[in-house]
Amino acid sequence: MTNVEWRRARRRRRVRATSVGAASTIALAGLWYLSTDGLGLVSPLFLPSPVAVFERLIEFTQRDYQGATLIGHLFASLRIVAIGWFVAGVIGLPLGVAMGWSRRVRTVVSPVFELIRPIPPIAWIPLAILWFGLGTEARVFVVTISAVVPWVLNSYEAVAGVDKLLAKASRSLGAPSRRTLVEVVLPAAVPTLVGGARIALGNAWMTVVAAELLGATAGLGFVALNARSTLDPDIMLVAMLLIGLLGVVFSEGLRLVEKRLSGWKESAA
Amino acid sequence: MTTTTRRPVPATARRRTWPAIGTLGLASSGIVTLVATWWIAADVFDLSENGVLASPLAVLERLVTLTYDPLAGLTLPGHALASFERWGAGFAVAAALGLLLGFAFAWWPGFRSALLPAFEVLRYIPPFAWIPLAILWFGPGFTAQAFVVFIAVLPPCVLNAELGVRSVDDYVVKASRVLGASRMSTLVTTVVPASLPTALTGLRIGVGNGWMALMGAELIVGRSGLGYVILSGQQSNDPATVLAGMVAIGVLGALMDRGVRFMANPFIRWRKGVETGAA
Amino acid sequence: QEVGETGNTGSKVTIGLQPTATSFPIWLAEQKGYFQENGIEVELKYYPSGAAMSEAGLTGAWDGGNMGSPPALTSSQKWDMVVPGPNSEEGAIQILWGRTNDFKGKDPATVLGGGEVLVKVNSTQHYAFLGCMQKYGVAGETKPLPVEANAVAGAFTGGQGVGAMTWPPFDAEFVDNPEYVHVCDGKQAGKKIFNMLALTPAFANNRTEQAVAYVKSAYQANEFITANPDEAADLLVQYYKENGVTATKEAAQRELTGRTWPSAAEALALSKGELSSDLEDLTKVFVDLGAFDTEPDVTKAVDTGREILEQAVGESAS
Amino acid sequence: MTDRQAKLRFEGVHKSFHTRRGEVTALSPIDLTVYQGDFIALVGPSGCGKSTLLMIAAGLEAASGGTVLADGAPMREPGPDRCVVFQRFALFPTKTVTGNVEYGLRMTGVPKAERRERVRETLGMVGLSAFADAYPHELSGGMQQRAALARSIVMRPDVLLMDEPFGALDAQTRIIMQEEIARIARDLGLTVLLVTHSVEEAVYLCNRIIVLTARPGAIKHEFTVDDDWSHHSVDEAMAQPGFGSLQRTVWNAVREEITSVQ
Amino acid sequence: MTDRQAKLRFEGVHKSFHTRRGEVTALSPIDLTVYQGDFIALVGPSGCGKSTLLMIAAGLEAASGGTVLADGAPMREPGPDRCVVFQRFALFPTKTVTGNVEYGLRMTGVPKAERRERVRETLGMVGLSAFADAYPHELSGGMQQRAALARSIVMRPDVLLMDEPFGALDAQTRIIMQEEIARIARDLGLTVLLVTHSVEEAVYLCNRIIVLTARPGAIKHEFTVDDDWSHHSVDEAMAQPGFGSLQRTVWNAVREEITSVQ
Ligand SMILES: Nc1ncnc2c1ncn2[C@@H]1O[C@H](COP(=O)(O)OP(=O)(O)OP(=O)(O)O)[C@@H](O)[C@H]1O
Ligand SMILES: Nc1ncnc2c1ncn2[C@@H]1O[C@H](COP(=O)(O)OP(=O)(O)OP(=O)(O)O)[C@@H](O)[C@H]1O
Ligand SMILES: [Mg+2]
Ligand SMILES: [Mg+2]
Repeated sequence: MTNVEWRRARRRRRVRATSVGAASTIALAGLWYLSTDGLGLVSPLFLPSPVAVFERLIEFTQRDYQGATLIGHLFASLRIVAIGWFVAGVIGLPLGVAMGWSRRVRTVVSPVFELIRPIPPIAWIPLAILWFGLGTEARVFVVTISAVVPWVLNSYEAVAGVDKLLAKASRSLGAPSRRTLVEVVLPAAVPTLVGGARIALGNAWMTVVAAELLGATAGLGFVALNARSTLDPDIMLVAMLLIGLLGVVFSEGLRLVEKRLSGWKESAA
Repeated sequence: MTTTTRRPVPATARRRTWPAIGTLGLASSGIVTLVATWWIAADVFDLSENGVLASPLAVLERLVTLTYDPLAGLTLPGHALASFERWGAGFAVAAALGLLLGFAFAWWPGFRSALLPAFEVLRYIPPFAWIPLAILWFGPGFTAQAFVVFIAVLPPCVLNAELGVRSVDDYVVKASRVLGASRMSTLVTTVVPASLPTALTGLRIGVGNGWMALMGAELIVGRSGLGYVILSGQQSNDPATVLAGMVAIGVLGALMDRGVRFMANPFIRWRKGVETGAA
Repeated sequence: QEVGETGNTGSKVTIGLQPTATSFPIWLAEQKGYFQENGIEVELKYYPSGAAMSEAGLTGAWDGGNMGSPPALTSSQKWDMVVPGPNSEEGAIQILWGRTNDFKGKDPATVLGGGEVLVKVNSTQHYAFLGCMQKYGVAGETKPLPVEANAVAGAFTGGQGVGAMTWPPFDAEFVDNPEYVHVCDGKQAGKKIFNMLALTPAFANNRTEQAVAYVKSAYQANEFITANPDEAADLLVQYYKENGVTATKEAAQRELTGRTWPSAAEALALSKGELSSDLEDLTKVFVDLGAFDTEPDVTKAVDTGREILEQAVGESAS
Repeated sequence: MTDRQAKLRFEGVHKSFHTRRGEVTALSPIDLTVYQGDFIALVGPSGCGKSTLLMIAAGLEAASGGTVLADGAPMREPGPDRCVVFQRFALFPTKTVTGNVEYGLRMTGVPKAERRERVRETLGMVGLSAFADAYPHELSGGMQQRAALARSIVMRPDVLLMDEPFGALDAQTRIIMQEEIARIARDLGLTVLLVTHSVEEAVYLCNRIIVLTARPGAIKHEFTVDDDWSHHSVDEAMAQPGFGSLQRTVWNAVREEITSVQ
Repeated sequence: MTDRQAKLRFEGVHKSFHTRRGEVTALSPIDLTVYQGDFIALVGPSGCGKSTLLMIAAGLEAASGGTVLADGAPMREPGPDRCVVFQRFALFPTKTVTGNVEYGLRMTGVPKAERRERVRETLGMVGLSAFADAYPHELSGGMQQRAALARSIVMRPDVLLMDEPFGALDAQTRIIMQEEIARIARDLGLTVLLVTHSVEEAVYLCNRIIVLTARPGAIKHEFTVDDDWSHHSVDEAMAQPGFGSLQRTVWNAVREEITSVQ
């Protein structure tokens, strides 16, 4: 097989995988259409047709629903996620690194952490209202709670997972402990740290929908919950699918960053 | 080999006890600080007077009264049981389906390419966002709540099962083929067992995810369950009940996590030695 | 299978209700044995909100029930839920509370204008709130701050907003508390807020006899409340307790007297009279709010169930 | 030599890989016949295609061209007649030693009683009888390699393929295992194709040593080992002048190839 | 020998670990003096405490008792005067070869210009000049080991500690590296303490060979290597009768210990 032939073969294989995926997706959409508009098996109240959802999406980009267009709601959610994710990082990253590096910090912090961790972020909502009222702060608080766990755990694992031998080598070359952390351990931990950032962002995004129970006047979660009270499943699906799609975008985006930053790793070569 | 250490025995004993006590002290210092801060905030700064916080003692007392004094018709164990049933139903279905899907994804690439696009988009929709649709499809009751749990549990099960299969040493697969096993029996007899530790990690993540999603669902659907205890505390403007609910949720969540770890043990006995020391 | 088909047969009826005073008469009818008297055997199922009631009805979780007028309008519109008639009116207990210090010696309009008021948005509270703002001429100036109903009191005592819309029993903090002042309510603003009886189309059409029995029993309970306010208040406290809410007898009394509980005949008169225009006013507001996409056809919620209500009245008369 | 039965025959077998950076020719056409009872070493610089050739023989990798004949018939599928022992042992981590050794027999439908007997006997042969119920992680490296060996020889393969079977062992354990495998191969009359980096090992164990050129691997030279050193212990063998001189000759051939790439 | 300067001295150094299963004595009291210019091998069965002794010498592990004297003064802290080369190289994966080699100099405050010069020179010495800007993952195993070696010798340590430095290399690369390290140690007059499993390597490289007993490790015997084999290439050395006989003698001592535990 020549080089050209092989490239063709590879392309063929890729095309096949993609087309199988596309075909099955189209088939699923077709099934969706048939069972709704097509054959009317399912009432639009239970599942609106894809056409209706799509029309609704277009309409949503132009006309206000619940006080804002799609973009407005989107940014309302994004803002909370961004702040909460960032605040969680500012708290969680140093904490996790400290836990990974110092046995003493780990011993003190981890019992507290383990105690608080199993409480779902959503369960904090009532307290968040009491403590922060109904503004942005309460929503940011709940989102922060959800994002801080992966920040801490991944930073911890990133640092603890760096080959112990590297730290030994560094110390035997005359580096004091703190410089070993900064010069050797943290750079090697970066990919895992970014991985933690990615999971944290995912958690934040998942929680913002629930956090919008808290006095939100805009946001995709707010839209979904409101559409529910007026039995508007098409707008509900628009919001849901958008939330899902954006989740994919964030995750894949940070995954790219992760890949780029681990250029020195063998796997990337 | 017969040489004994020069050190007198008592020294050894001291050496071993002191670090242990030191560690224990350190470990509890974090928790003590937390509780103390809570107590000071609640009772000394009187935040509990404003209904912003309840003191640790009040929460403890509320936890106790809730075990015999019913709230919305159920005692605390009753609510826990209600939550547990929903969680169990959703979890069981998702775990079974998720493992199968994950194994199939890893072993039959064609199957994977067919389902992946749909799976990828759907898995990023938060369980909480499914609640409205779940209610529409199943009515605001047990099934909808179990469904939300299912949605939360499925993705980690699928992903970890897939990852588990993929990370099985390629040479183990080769060895199995060389010894005359077919592809299918290689999957069943070698690959799946070897992938279980990773796959079970998926279940463990699923336990927590499902539990969290359920608490969200109980804030919106139904009138029983631990999530509802919190909601009801909020309605009565009673932080003690809210915190009691949170504590119960946290403790049960942690216990369930331990439980799954414990139950998973027999399946990963073969690598126990490797496991010790894992965080 | 038809929308809202429960699968119940014979005298068995499933009733959907919410754990608020709105559904108290249904519970009372059960307690007093009215359902049994009228030949039906009921099972009560609770739902946390009108929206949940509506969704549950659609999926066939109950035969009959009651709910606020916004979900009733949505349901009649979207899945042809049948509304026999109004079950209670509660404009007077949708109360706007303020802080005494803020309002002392001031024109409420100056305090409210430009401020924020805690409201469960897109609900009847919101409707009453807008009525009050119209009354003071600050509509559009005062912003609603959205909160779930159960969180309003906590947030207001915590310092949020210049005013808070609540209803009993969530206002226990404010009543007879010198720090807070009753600024306005739905009734003062000239808004009527109805709760409606509800039937799934399958139940109303296929099992009319049982549907009539249900409606008749519900109004019997209303008559009991009007006739025995004191005993009814005791029973309301008990009802609340069963639902995990602690309420005093005074609060219960306030709730019962703040509402009107029409008899079947009075309900029929309302249904033929001003009910339509009251509901139309409400729908207009809700369309403006964006809660309703298009203006619901109010006649669907007023006229379709009248036949059943008439039968119930007829049976009561005989 | 030609009167011995040909167990495995490579005829113009070559292999190219298609990688991101273009086509890599791993093996130039190879012609080689493995006879009944041969113990053949493949040595050569790293990356010259030794493992690739072994994987082709096992049927785990397809050749880009040429034919592989097993017992005279063309073959493609992997099968228990050509068992492989890998450097990284590749024991089934979820199975005990018995489970591992018994696996191939189970897969080929050997009845339980016979299975048990053959496993018992083979474990005795490799000195693992006491560890029949241990899991791989409970064994030392040398014991793991014994188990991997037992898993293959219990199948009585026509040809035993070994890819740096001692590469993961420490120097001391390696010597002990070399002596053991020599004994077992002799006892069972195994036919073996061995990939190794150690010329010493090749001279000690094998009757034929194939030196491959740097990538793309081609047969550079075949050495025949006339004395059967494996009757001695490793250190005895090394004390013989003939051993050292052959070792140096082969090593020089290999070294030429190593330095040719560097 | 006593007229040479004592660089490192172990006096009754012993070590126990506290594990879940109770106390494990890794090292019985050890008395050993490393003199200026010594190239000492520590050999012994797996788990006998060789690495532990080396880590104690490096200051990376505390002894349970006894004293370690570096240049006559008691020491505890790790430091660049006693650099370690590990089996798994332990190169900093995020730094280039230059970054790795320069690291210790930076940490000890050597000015930039001098640093650059010393790194350049050292890379030349280990033959890595062309790979100054490569990342570890871009290097072959042998090249990684050269880089690790450069990282240590650039510090001009009083004693170079090496823990199975060639254990992860294939047999061929190992031989080539052994010859290189012999040359470098000679050129720089290094003092080396080497842990190895390979008796051959010990005989080839060292002037003293310490055989440890099975756990808990104690000094079983010290062999003095009278001929300096490392002036020859490995295969030349192995051809000499004196080499083989010493190798066998040492090996028998080690083997005794290995079999004593099995
Ligand atoms: N799957 C593959 N894809 C691309 N290239 C490959 C693949 N497998 C092997 N190669 C390349 O083919 C060549 C031969 O590889 P092979 O593993 O057979 O070498 P080897 O002689 O066994 O080396 P070593 O002694 O290091 O084990 C190498 O250059 C290798 O990079
Ligand atoms: N951190 C530790 N905790 C408990 N036991 C340990 C620890 N480190 C080493 N040991 C034990 O001490 C003994 C000596 O270990 P060490 O690593 O020094 O042996 P070694 O001679 O280097 O072995 P090898 O040749 O396999 O590298 C072993 O039995 C080992 O299990
Ligand atoms: Mg190879
Ligand atoms: Mg060691």
